Amino acid sequence: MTRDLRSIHRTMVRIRVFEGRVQQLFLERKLPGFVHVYTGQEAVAVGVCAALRPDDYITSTHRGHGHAIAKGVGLDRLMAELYGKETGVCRGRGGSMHVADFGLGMLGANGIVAAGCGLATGAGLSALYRGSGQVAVCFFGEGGVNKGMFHEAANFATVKRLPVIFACENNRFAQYTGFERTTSVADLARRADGYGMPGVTVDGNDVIAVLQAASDAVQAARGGDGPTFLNLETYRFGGHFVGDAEEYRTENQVNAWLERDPIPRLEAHLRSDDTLDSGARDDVWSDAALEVEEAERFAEESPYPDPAAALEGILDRR
Amino acid sequence: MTRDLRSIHRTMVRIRVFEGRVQQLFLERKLPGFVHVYTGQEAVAVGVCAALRPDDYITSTHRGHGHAIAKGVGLDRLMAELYGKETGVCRGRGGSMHVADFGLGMLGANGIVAAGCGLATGAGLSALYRGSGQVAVCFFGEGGVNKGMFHEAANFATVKRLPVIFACENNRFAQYTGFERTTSVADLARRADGYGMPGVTVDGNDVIAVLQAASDAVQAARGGDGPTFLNLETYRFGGHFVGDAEEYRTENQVNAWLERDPIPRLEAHLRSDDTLDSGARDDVWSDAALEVEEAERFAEESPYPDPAAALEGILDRR
Amino acid sequence: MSRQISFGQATLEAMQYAMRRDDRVIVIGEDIGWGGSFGQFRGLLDEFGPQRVVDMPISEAIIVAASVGAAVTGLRPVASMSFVEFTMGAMDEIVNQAAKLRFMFGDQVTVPMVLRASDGTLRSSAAQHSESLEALFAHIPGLKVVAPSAPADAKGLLAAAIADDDPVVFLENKKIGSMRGDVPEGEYQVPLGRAEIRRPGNDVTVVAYSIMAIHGERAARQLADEHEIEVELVDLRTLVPLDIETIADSVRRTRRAVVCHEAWVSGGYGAEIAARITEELFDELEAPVTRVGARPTHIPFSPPLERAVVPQHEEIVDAVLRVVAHRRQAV
Amino acid sequence: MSRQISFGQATLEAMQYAMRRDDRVIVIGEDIGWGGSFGQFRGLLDEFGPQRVVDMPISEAIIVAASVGAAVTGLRPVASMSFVEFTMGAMDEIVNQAAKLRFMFGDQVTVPMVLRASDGTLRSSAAQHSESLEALFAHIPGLKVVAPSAPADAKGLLAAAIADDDPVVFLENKKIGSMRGDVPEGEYQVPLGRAEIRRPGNDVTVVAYSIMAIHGERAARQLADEHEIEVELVDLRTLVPLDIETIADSVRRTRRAVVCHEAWVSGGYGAEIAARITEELFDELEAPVTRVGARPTHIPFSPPLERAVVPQHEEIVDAVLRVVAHRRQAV
Ligand SMILES: Cc1ncc(C[n+]2csc(CCOP(=O)(O)OP(=O)(O)O)c2C)c(N)n1
Ligand SMILES: Cc1ncc(C[n+]2csc(CCOP(=O)(O)OP(=O)(O)O)c2C)c(N)n1
Ligand SMILES: [Mg+2]
Ligand SMILES: [Mg+2]
Repeated sequence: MTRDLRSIHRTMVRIRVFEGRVQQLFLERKLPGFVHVYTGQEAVAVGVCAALRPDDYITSTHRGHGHAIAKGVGLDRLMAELYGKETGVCRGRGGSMHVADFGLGMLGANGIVAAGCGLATGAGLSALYRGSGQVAVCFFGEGGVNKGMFHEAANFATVKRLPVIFACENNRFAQYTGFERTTSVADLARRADGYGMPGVTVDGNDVIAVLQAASDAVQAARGGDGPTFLNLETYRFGGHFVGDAEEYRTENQVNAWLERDPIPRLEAHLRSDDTLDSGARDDVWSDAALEVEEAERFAEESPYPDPAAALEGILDRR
Repeated sequence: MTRDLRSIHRTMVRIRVFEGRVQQLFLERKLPGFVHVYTGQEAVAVGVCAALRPDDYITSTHRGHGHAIAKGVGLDRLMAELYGKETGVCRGRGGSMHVADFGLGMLGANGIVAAGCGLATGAGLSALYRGSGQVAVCFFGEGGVNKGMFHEAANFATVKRLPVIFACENNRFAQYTGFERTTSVADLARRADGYGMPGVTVDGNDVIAVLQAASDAVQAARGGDGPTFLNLETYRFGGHFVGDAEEYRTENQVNAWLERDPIPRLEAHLRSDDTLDSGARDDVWSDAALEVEEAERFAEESPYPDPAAALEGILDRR
Repeated sequence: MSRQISFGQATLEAMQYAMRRDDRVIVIGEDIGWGGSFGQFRGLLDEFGPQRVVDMPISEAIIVAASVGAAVTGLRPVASMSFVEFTMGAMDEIVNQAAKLRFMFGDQVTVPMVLRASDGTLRSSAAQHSESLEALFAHIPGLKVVAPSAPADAKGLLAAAIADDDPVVFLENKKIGSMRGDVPEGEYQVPLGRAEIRRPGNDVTVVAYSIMAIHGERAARQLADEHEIEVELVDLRTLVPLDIETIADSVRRTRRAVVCHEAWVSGGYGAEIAARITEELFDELEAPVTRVGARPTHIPFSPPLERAVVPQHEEIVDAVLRVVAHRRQAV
Repeated sequence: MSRQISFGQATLEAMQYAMRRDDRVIVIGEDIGWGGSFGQFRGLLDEFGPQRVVDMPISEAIIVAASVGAAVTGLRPVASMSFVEFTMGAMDEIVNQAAKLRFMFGDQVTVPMVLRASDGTLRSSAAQHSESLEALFAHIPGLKVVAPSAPADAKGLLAAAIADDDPVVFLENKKIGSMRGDVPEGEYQVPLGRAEIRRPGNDVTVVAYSIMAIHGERAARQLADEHEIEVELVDLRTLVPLDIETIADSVRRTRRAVVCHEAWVSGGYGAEIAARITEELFDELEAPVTRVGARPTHIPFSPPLERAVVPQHEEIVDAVLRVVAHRRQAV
């Protein structure tokens, strides 16, 4: 557990530093497309993925860099993808919203809200059928629970007891719209109960709590008890996308959540039980900064895909 | 109430006789298309519609004749529609699966499972906005609760407190598949609770109970308290469609439900409190038989639509 | 050896062979345990059990999404959507997931799945159970589209579709489902993307698929008997990828083409075929490529209206006569 | 009087006029209370309140279904779907409900609603936020489809769409959203179904809509300057109903046509336009109608790949040069 927590801390810091730099690069217009960063929610991806085996599956959302890093994707190929370079995880075809690494069980960030719920359910069906013991986690925002896909997936996964975990990142907002304005129950665990699926509400900024809840869910899923809904309460520190004017929320609210920043909380815990002294802590941050710098250089120096290859693998199809 | 119950009885009998004849006509190959009859479920449509104002809305399903009759559609134009005649409620364009009469607030039978949930929700939105005091009821089978549309409608109607009633006809089967094999909760009221919507389980073969529950739901909807989910437990006496081999259920089960036939139950009640003596009862049945006979004659004698009019109202669009 | 069996049975044989050969093949859909309207799934549940024959809730979106998720993690699902209209409830999963994942993830994964749906009119099934929507799939890169007319092709093409690494939409016209034809025994594939010349002729090329290939044979017989016009009938079998070579070889000889489908003419896949023929053979055409298809309204219930909207062999005959009568004018 | 305002603002004015004039007009969509990406809903919530500016859950299917339900009970909803890819999650409601109800219920009801969606590529938005899907709507009877290029047209066509009794799909290309143009003040309609000749010319007709009409103007200038080719540029504005008269009148003069859209060529609406032109004017054409559009793959993220797949003015120039070079051969 101690080793786990140090590694968890390192991954959370790497996400934080990566996303900070991504935000900067986007504002400097070095990154094409648009970018949704994960800053503030690191405990969710890292806590859940720490409960998984390497061959387990995850699906992700438009806000997917954190999930990718937590599942083991290297920062260099991730950054190269955000640049649209041939060395990126999707060879530049996907970009920020579609980072994926199937070799690591990361079945892709997805630009369609709640789509991952369906894909993970299918992956769970597949794992159960193959008897592989794998589980599939879908990360999705609380905005996704009102989409028909979530419903069809939740019912089907529950009725067939599929090894699926619905990891709902309840960061209170879907774009500019507060959760309570669009969702008919305040407590999403109640929504889960409507499917006969256990629904567990977790402090999503407490990585130890997340890890615990996820481990229970994983155990249930692997043991044949079917899916669990994790209602992970968290907050995005930045806007919906980089550049968002954020008129829909108050500074007070943001500040209150900044105080619950999952990284200092974990660091306080690790300091209190002497797992991580402040020197080691600083090393983690500076290592992460170096790693991100190198990822950036790797991305910068990598070539763009060859336009002549735009139809590669498709021309034979028509 | 007494007058109500006599009129309710009459409508239930008219549906029963109409559907019996429709089944016969279909087997005699007089009706094109395919036909799903409502026999056995009469208490649901009639009980719910008895709680409505004439200007309230209903939406219906592939099994829609009963809903149409309960909302006031005449048997002659209904039968003519089933024949595909120009005098039909939809001028022969819709047929059995698409009977509709917008003048009576009957917004149509619909061949897409759960589609009516969405349309009724829109009608409720419209009524609320216009301040008309109308409510909108969607009738749908229990098979529809697993469709994404039901979910999106239920959440939206609840969050906006729309005057909508989700009248789920839980007849245990969707085509050949038993409810429990596809639905993750046995008690659909629990599914409703997942939306924060009151869910009421009702004996759907007891028309007085249905009327009572529907009246409560209507009152809530009109009063601004939003939607109610009615879990109306019932049974279809026939197959899914006329011609179904019915291998998926046992004679025992069918017989047990035949004993709970809603019409004899209502008749027993009406006899016991002297509302309807056996002479009056027999008159109701023979009147219904006459009316259906006339409807059949009307349909038989009506002309088919003119093939030259197939594109009427559309040619100017392209 | 071959024998006469129905289209539905032919596809059932393809399913049986595929499932026996490859345990990655599963089938998923509503009520499939009960055998399907054309017997196309009969006995599969008994032979392969509920793990491989997955009876689904009425939830078209998750049928497709779960198939995609299973396909990218090692299985080869065959998803049954019954009526093609119901695929509209899974269009997001078809267009934005099944068709896209391979491309948007940079070719690191394929999505080997088959989507089976029945389309077309059959005895007044009305607007929500009669339509033909292949044009909506054929436009989307990454989807292959198959629409056979003959039971033997259906068996071989379904086998090829299941073996293919990309998502294939497999459309089965309701009028054909119970039609019988000669079908070879044993396991075989008919390659995707190859049209078949059903009848040779030198006067005009009729390009058709699915039920219209059957109407086309009847029209061709009538044109030969009554008008001494020899139709070359090309049964496309696969819509995407389009076998433009076979079509062009034929039209180069006949200099005239009629393209037929049961779907609406306007914006239908026939427009693509007509445009391609014209692009390739403009200078060689004696007449404009002419299209036969449904008239632009939703399929009505009433039998005389249905007949007025949906084309049959008479409409093909008329179109051929018009095309054959046309002599290109000097500019 | 007119002034320069953006496409987004022009549509906002149309919304304001429509909502002030007719209280049956409501607007419904995700995050619309916040004004929309191109300012197309700015201030509506303040002016008209949450009863008429309905902020929705992320539930595309109910956005459309509720609009249909409201439309058949007396309202005139404008549904905002933001990116056109998200309409796929409501395709069932669009195809099987909005487009069908009038027909399948025998004309006893109309479905007056507008579906607004933004399409097309804009700076590497990748495969799920870049595509153009008009062909999927244009094929379906009962749907009208509008895709303007000029802010003034956008304002007038949106007004006409809202006033129309049938469902109208109103497509707004993302690259145009913030482009400015001369827009008349006050309330007016541009009738549905009428193309506009943006530039007269006698050598070749370029038929385009949405962003391709803008690329077309640039291509036309370049062709005039560098090649002395005079393009007649027809901006369709409305796709369905198709203004074939205006197209045919032009092509009858020029004898040559290039049809352009940002959507994929294969199975795109350009195939329909090309087929129609050829059917009507076969004997008068000097060259095959040629199509310009996206190449058959999903829109890639990486800028050089995106450019390689999506056509701009250069592709139009090339196509025109090819078409102009063609002389019809004797048969
Ligand atoms: C089907 C669909 N509808 C709408 C959108 C536009 N959209 C992108 S992100 C977003 C908000 C998502 O909120 P949530 O699910 O809570 O995730 P978060 O951004 O908070 O991580 C919306 C509406 C989309 N991408 N997909
Ligand atoms: C979207 C959709 N999927 C599938 C069907 C095929 N189908 C027609 S009726 C039916 C069963 C419906 O069951 P239920 O909703 O319980 O209604 P019941 O027939 O019992 O009245 C099915 C699956 C359909 N019409 N629409
Ligand atoms: Mg959120
Ligand atoms: Mg049922």
